[in-house]
Amino acid sequence: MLYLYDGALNVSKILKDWYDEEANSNYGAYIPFVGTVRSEDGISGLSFDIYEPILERWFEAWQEKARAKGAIIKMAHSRGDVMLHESSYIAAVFSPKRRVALEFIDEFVEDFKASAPIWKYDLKDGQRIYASDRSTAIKGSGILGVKK
Amino acid sequence: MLYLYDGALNVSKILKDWYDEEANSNYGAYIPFVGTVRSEDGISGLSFDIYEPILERWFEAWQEKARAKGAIIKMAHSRGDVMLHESSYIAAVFSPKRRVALEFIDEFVEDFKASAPIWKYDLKDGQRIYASDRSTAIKGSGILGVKK
Amino acid sequence: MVRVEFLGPIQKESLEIEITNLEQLADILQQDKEIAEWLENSAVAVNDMLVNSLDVALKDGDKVSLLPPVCGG
Amino acid sequence: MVRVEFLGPIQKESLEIEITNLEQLADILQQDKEIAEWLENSAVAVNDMLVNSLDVALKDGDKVSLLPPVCGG
Repeated sequence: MLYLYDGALNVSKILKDWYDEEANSNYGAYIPFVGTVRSEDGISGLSFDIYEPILERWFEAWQEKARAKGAIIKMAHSRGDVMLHESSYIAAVFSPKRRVALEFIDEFVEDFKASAPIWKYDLKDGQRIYASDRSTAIKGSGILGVKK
Repeated sequence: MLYLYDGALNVSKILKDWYDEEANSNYGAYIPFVGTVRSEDGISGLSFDIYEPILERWFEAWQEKARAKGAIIKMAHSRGDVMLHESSYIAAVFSPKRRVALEFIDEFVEDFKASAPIWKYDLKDGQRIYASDRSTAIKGSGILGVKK
Repeated sequence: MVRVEFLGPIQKESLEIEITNLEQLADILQQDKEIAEWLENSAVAVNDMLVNSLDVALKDGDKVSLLPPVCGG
Repeated sequence: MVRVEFLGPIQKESLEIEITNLEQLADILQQDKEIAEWLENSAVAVNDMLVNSLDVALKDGDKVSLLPPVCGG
């Protein structure tokens, strides 16, 4: 339930497909989070690199956490370029009751930001510039840099 | 941006319409919460009464709170009967940044549950039975019951 | 005349009564067996504004609403 | 041989080197001006599992990946 697409996401179709897929699963709450590219600092869009093997492991660990509470998580992300006002990210939690879903969507999205192996670049003046100022070192980073 | 419908909500259409409406508003985060009728206790569905004048005031106060943080809220709810696995409630927050949206959707949905003048009934064995055990007295209730 | 409305599951027709404050309404409703049980957990609105105290004057044409426990969603 | 991959924005081709643990890799990479600046804030994975310590043995065919700071979404 991790879906990667080249370019912008078709948000309405994804939200509909996920809703329809779980229509008879008896979940009471469905909370998608949709991330859209904002116009700021003169960018024309964003671009993404993804390292899939580790993303899949990270996602599977979250799916296990969700399952333990009777919930499920779905996620979609773009690879490559996504232009202004297009969307690059959707995460969604389904759960029987609302509290679990409200808590999971928050924790999942925050951990996604801090841990998912995805790199963001600004598209600006024809260049693809690593968004280093908005990026977060993954927990445990730096072990190779420690001088003896 | 408060929409009331007779019967079940067309979730995919509403989620799409709201996304499209704000496509150029430069919000970075869109978080809908969708509430769906679960099969439990042998019910065939739920039914709702809404008192609109107070619902509208309550909603408008939340809209003001959202606006103060650069966000907006949209909400849809069903009147009357909504059957199993159909949806009766959607609330959504749009905001420039994710933290505001994640916090607002949680606070909004919880206050909705505690304060919005909507009454729920179980549809069971051909009857419409007030869901008193799941209902919450609005803050400040009881003033007419105080004995002198 | 003040109109008193009972919302949601309270099975009672609206009343039109001559009162000038909520204290008087409390006295009247506490005598009414049909709705006495709802008084403890119902909220009160005057002209669609929720109030937190009985210290509210009422005038001709005002509307008082009783809102029993809610459960939207 | 151990394969060392540099992910995302680190502009460096993969290496194939003879090492038997991460300590040796640290020594080698700290000499490399191109990537020295990335070492402090990059995470390390061995065969696609993140590791938190240099105390990891490596064998022929293993893959080590360097993951610089991330920003999905």
